[in-house]
Amino acid sequence: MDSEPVLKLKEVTKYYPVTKGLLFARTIGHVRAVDRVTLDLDQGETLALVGESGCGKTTTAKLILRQETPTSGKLEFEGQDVHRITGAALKQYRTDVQAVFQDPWSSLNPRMRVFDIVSETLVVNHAVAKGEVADRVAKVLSDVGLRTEQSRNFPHEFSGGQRQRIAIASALISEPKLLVLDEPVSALDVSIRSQIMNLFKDLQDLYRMSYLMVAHDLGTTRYMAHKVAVMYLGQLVELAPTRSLFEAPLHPYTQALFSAALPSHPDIEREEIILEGEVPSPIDPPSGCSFHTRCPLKIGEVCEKETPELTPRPDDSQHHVACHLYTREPSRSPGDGEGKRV
Amino acid sequence: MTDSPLPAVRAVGAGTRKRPGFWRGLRRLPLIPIFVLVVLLIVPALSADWLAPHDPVRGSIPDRLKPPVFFGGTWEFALGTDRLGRDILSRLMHGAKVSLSISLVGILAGGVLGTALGLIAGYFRGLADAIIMRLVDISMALPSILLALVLAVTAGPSFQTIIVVVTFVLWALYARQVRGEVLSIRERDFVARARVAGASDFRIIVRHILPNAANTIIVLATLQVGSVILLEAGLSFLGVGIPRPTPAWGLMVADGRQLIVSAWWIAFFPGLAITLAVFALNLLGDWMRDKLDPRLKEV
Amino acid sequence: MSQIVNARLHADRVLRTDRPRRFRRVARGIARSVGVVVLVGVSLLLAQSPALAQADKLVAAVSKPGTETNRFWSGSTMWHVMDPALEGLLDQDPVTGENTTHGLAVSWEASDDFKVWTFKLRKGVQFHHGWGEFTAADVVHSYKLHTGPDAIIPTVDQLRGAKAEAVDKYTVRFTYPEPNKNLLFLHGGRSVLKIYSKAQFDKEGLEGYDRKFAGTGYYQFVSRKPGQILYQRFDKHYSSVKPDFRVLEFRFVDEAATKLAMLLSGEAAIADLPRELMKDALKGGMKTAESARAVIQTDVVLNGLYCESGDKACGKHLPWYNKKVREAMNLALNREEMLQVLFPGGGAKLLPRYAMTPGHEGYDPTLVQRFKKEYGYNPERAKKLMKEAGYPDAFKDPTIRLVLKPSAGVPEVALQMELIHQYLTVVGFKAELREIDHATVGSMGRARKAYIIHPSKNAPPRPTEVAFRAFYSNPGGPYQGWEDDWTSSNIKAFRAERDPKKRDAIAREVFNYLFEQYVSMPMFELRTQLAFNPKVIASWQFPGVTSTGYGHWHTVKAAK
Amino acid sequence: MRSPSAPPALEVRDLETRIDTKLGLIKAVDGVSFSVEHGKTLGIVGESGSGKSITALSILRLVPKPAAYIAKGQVLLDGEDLLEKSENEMRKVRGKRISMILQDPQTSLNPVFSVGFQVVEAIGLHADSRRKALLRRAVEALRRVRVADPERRVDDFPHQMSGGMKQRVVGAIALGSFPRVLIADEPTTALDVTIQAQYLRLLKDIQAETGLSIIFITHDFGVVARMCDKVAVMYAGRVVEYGPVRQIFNSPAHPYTKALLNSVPAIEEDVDRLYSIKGQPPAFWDMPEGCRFEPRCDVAMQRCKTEYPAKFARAAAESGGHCANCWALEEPEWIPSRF
Amino acid sequence: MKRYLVIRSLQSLLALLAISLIAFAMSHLTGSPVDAMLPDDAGPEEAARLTRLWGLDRPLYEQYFVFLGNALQGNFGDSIKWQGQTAFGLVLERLPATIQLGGFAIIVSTIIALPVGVLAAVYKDTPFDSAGKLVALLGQAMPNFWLGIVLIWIFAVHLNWLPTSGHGGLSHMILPAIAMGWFQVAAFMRLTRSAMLEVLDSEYIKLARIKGVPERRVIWIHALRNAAIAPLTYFGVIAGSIFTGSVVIETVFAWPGTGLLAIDAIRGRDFPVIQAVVVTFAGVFIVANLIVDTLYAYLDPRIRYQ
Repeated sequence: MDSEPVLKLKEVTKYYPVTKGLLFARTIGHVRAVDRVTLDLDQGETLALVGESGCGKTTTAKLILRQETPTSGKLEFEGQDVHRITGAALKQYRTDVQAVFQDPWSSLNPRMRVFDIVSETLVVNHAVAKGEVADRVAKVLSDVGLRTEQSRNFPHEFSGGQRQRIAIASALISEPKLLVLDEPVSALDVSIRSQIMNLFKDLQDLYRMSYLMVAHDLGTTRYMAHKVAVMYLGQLVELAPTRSLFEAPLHPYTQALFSAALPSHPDIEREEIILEGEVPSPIDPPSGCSFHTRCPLKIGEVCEKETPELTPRPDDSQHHVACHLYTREPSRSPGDGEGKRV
Repeated sequence: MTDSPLPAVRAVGAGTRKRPGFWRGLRRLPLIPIFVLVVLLIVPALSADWLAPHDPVRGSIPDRLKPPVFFGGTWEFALGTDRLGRDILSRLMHGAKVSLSISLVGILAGGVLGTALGLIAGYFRGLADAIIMRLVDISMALPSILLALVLAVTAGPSFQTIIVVVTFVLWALYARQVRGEVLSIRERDFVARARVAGASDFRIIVRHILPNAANTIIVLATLQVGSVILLEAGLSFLGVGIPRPTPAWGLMVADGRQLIVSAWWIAFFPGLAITLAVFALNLLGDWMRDKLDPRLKEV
Repeated sequence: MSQIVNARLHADRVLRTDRPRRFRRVARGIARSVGVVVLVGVSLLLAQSPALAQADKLVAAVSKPGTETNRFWSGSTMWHVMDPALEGLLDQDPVTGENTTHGLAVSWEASDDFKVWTFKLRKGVQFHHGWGEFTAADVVHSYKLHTGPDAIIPTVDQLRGAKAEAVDKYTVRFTYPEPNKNLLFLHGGRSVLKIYSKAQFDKEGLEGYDRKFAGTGYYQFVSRKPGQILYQRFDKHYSSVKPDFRVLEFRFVDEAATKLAMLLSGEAAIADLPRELMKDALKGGMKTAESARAVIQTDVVLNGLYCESGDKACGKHLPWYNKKVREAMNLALNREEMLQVLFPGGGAKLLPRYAMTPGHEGYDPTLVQRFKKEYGYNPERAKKLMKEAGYPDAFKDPTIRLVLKPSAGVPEVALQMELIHQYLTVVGFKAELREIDHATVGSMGRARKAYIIHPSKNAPPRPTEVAFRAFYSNPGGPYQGWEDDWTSSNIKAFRAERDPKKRDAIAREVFNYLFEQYVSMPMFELRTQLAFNPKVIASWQFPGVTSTGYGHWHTVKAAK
Repeated sequence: MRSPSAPPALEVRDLETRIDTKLGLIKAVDGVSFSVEHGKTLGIVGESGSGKSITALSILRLVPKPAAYIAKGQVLLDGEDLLEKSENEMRKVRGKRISMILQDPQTSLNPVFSVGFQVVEAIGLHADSRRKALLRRAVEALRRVRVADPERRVDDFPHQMSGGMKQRVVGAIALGSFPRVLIADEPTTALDVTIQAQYLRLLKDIQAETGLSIIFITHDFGVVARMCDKVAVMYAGRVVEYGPVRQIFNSPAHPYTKALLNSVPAIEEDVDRLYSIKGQPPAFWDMPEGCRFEPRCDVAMQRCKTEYPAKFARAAAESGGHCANCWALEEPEWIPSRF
Repeated sequence: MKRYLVIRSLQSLLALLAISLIAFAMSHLTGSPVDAMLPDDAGPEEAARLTRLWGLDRPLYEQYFVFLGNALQGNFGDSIKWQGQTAFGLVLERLPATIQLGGFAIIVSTIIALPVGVLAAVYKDTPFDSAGKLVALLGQAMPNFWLGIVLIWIFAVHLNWLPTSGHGGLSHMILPAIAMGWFQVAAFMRLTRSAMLEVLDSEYIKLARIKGVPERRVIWIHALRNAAIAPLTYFGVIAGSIFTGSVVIETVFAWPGTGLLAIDAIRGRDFPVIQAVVVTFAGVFIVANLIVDTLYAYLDPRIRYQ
């Protein structure tokens, strides 16, 4: 992990305009989907984007996949601006960056045979010679645990887990350097999930890929990710190596999130931080720290007025947090997870 | 993770299951409508030239207005003859060809045009969508029958005129339906996946969206065959349908309607043929909708 | 929550915002009124027995007139529904069909050169609705209307150019720049001049006519609704004749089967059915009334032969430019058979020469004899002639385009053309049927581009000079199919000639020439036929004028 | 703990529900038995297609007619067999004595009626009050499920509320008539983590206040761990293991339960490699003859292929009725059980 | 919601403008009214005179703008065929008859179709459902003019229960309304049935039953209110088909409505009337659809509160 990051997000922002007006729409505001997100993803590493629905994690994934263009900021893949590349470089990018989506029932074209689904990336990018395609498909199918002869079948002939394997195979076919995983197991049955998670882990070693994973399940995140970025209302509130984050979450929101997560055993008693209310509307997000409206540890006006910056912890340069608790009063360190709050 | 109350349904066709046998599959087909259509439409349409006992266009005056065989007629003219002494049965058989070809050509033309525009509108959205949908509105608001009348008095009634009218009536329907379908398909993940893979818009439309909208289009087409036959009949009634002496079913009913008292068979049999054929087509369309596209509303 | 009113416990009424509640109320109101309407409707239905014609009301189910307007001069094919209220200077005898003094003129005379016509008018004629006495001023006024810019009545051009003046209160004089020999036909047989009240016009203008026009006929106008005209007996008619029926109602129905149904169900007492349906009507206990004279001559025009010298529109490319082909086409038709098929109810006979009628100038009885031999059904000879003419191989475009077009008063035309199509096909012509409507044929004709074969009619049979003008002269009407130097010069000579004998000779020569040239396919001479209910009507005698052919409603006799 | 003699709030005995599908008649629920005590929570855990939702609908006798029907068994509510009741009597049971919360708040409220209407209706059907009183009770019910400002929200339509709020309204509808038994069919699956925590807390609070018995249907062992006292693990239409929640977590007996527990990643600890169950659940029309888990089971024996395993109960008295269906339990610690 | 309706209205106006152009083009395509109106034997001078009189000798664009200018003031010019009447006056005179018949057909078909459709969904796959389907499909399979003539023969001529044709009391409307409405009954019923099936399958219906709502109330209040939305959208389509149907049905039953007027106008090349009919009809269609949209919003609060 000492090489250059594969993917760099610099102050990436995505606003969607909200319009009003009868004939000529006026923009009356913006939905702040992604707000100044900066992060790096190293080679061979899994970065998980965690947060509740509407926090911007999926939009971030879409920005990386060029399904959306950023309002401002820059995404760099191997040093190139992702949204500026064209021609051959674009084709290269398309083969280097692939995605696996949440719902295996919707992510496979029901009208195409497995072979065509899997080989599509190669075909549209003319990545390899025609004769080679079949070999590549065979290899990648066997890598994901499917039989070559199944490539003649249609997706509906497979179960959910198998379909997700097909989706993975079609992402792997171009031997990508980065795989964007959008909730890759949450639509699967419990007994299938671990199969697929293990498969992802195995493939990462086999293909030396980086994963950018969007997830809301913390167990999955802990199992899969090396690094976790927690998002709230479009902003990154905490970014840290997995173990460091799970052992000692710093941001009050992260803490609340962890406390809300379900225990894996009835005997595990966890302090409950029940957040009041719901996530505010992203159209008119709260001023200052956007979490201040629900924060049980709000320290005063500063939270309402100033937006905290994502800064590394002095004791752990890998662990970044955006909270005034840690910048204003460095003496106070409530992040041990066993506080006295209710 | 959805837990359907009918757990069985979701996993239909899961990889391990065997396909149903040929005969078992056959039994599930709607046999009655298929039988009716084969006997009434398809066989006559394909074989009228060899099977029809008489010339459908040229009659013999001495044989005019012969009743059907069970009403005092002879087997030579099983369903009787019309005012020009033409054999109704032969005309019906040839009429099947006419009805079928009008329906097929019209639906093909309207379907292709409407589907293309619907794909463009639904896929690209924006200005193209706005323009196409306004055109749809306009075409829906314009009374098609007036267009037919105008065309008929302008260009004269002909096969082409009918096709133009059918196309005009159908395209907007297809455009709207296909657009709706595309709007939902383009949100599905496999389209996103194709985009990520770098597929061009054209490829996405042709390889990903069109095949998935195909069921809708096919079902719509099946349901339309019947209404096109009825449309042809209505136009013939107004005197702007298929030109004489072509044996078109609608024209036969329209021509025979005056003699409904004294020579009821002239209009009755083609009327019956239309009713049965459309009936069967609707049944078949219903069945196909249930099979292929349960989401498609009754149209 | 304070807005919640006290009401009985009805869970579904609780808690709704204002608007839906109002909507609910409206919807419920609608539902209730729908229910009431249905109830009332059903009770009405049960109370109302199917409408049988009232004893003194005559309901006639007739074809829609070409135009529905009260302005006779700017309407078309509406004679039969205006006839009860409007009269002309001349009328026809219901039995003989001759022009008589039954109309508003009691006598008339023409100058020797037929340029000045003087009519003596009937005295003491009252207009309907109390618009006063009929005088010469009304004739002058009506004449002006009928020759005005918006006049579209047939043969209007032959009325134009006259000076109409009231010599005194009961004398009117028309002065024409050219001889107008056929003015009596125009007034009587054609009956194109109808007398409207000047007094009403001066007071109310055309709008007054549109609302409630005044004529002098046996019936006076009551009201007009779409699809219906109502008349009431006019009790102050100058004649002593009182129509048997007090009320006369026209119902306009185009669908023949519906008309028959109306007749058989007793809703109408008279219906103008297609002749095909007459049999059904007779079987249903109805009777038929027939016009005293033939009202229509039908013909199939071989159009496009505009072949005076140097005429570029001459259809030399047409197969029927060749006389042998024309002859063959005529010989291919089995007219006897057609007569049976088309007119099973009778009322028609074969026509040897279109526009040639007994009593008219140039009538030649020998043509009637020759017709059977020279035009009679002879498919073998037809084939031989075709072979001689080199048909179809010598022709670039051997297709014979037969036009199917609806024709007012002759619903049989479509079937007739289908029959012709069959006959032509049998002998080996390449024929196709085309459905082109009346107006389009008209515009093609006016543009001299009608390279088609289409049905035509002569209604009523016109005097020879009028017929020549309409059908065989350049520039004539749009329906002419035939123009050549010989015909044109002879017709010109005919029109200039004053001596009746010489005129007759020229006309005869022209008819013979046209006959020998096979310029068209003459078809039939028809009488108007109507079906009536003998329970309501005892008899009806009418002469037969114009294309729709029936009138004289005052002669309808009620059954006792 | 109540005395063992008192009847449980709800007991299901040998329930069998069949569905007539195009592929043949299937037993979606096949001889299921369990019970839930007053004030306690029973978890029914299973994957999609395991029959857990049909079981819930069978209790209320609301299986989709006419394709599905209850073939046999008993559903005892305070000792009364619901399957013997007439449809009219049954209607008085639904909502009043047993209620249910459905999975998806987005679709379980009728979009064209106001929230207040829907709550009032639920209460009004089982109470003979005047409408004003009903409204007051509806507002009360909404307040009980912590809907803020319920007086105002009653006029709202479902689409004006967030998912979590809607699920609270569904809760208010379900609890409006103070039922004794609540069936919660994955009520939090569609909710975000923090909202889910709120909701689970709410249910626990209400249970503590009212002594409600809850049957919690879920696929998530985390929910079970947090909410339940007893668990029934369902696989392919049958209960394969049943017992107190700690017994199940601490010493699962059935290989399926074990595998399931081992294949879920925990947030509390790092796991190097998760256990993964091979293959996939069987289709209903293609059921193995013997044990239904046999094709995926690591410890399957020959006998498992042909014979459905008998039920074995843990011998130890403190086990609280822990039992499982597996041939591997033919050992002294386990004794065959009739139920 | 308001915004939506305003946009829809503006769009409709735009569509109407386009339709006016089409109507103008359509009518002028048919040829000249001179040819239709003049008798067979009229000469070229007569034709030229009328062409001038009716202003048809002017350039087309000029004619269009004159037409448009007048049309904006609700004046489509004077009828050529019906001398003495304005084109729009004629249309207005005939429109009530068409709306009366069409409205009656719709009301009757709704009264029949809605309950039958609902019950067919509730008793899915029972003989009731099959019978309903049969009746519905039959209505959709018969040519309407054929049905009309057969009805006349049975009920007017043979049974003598009802009048054959014409415009009159309610009894006159029954046969044409059946001939016109049967198709609608069929479409309506099938639409209601499928919408009901979908709604009955929904979670909120399940919840209503769980609440203990009586089945009758579940169907007629909870389900129907939702299911009614789908057939409602069909009203817009019906507004269109009424006109199309009226052209045929009015001919069969001699019902003096706009359908008959339209045919006569086209055959007579009566440009002002053709234009007035087309634009009026498009207007009626558009207004009907706007009403449907508004009703839709009332029925579905999700739209109302947008």
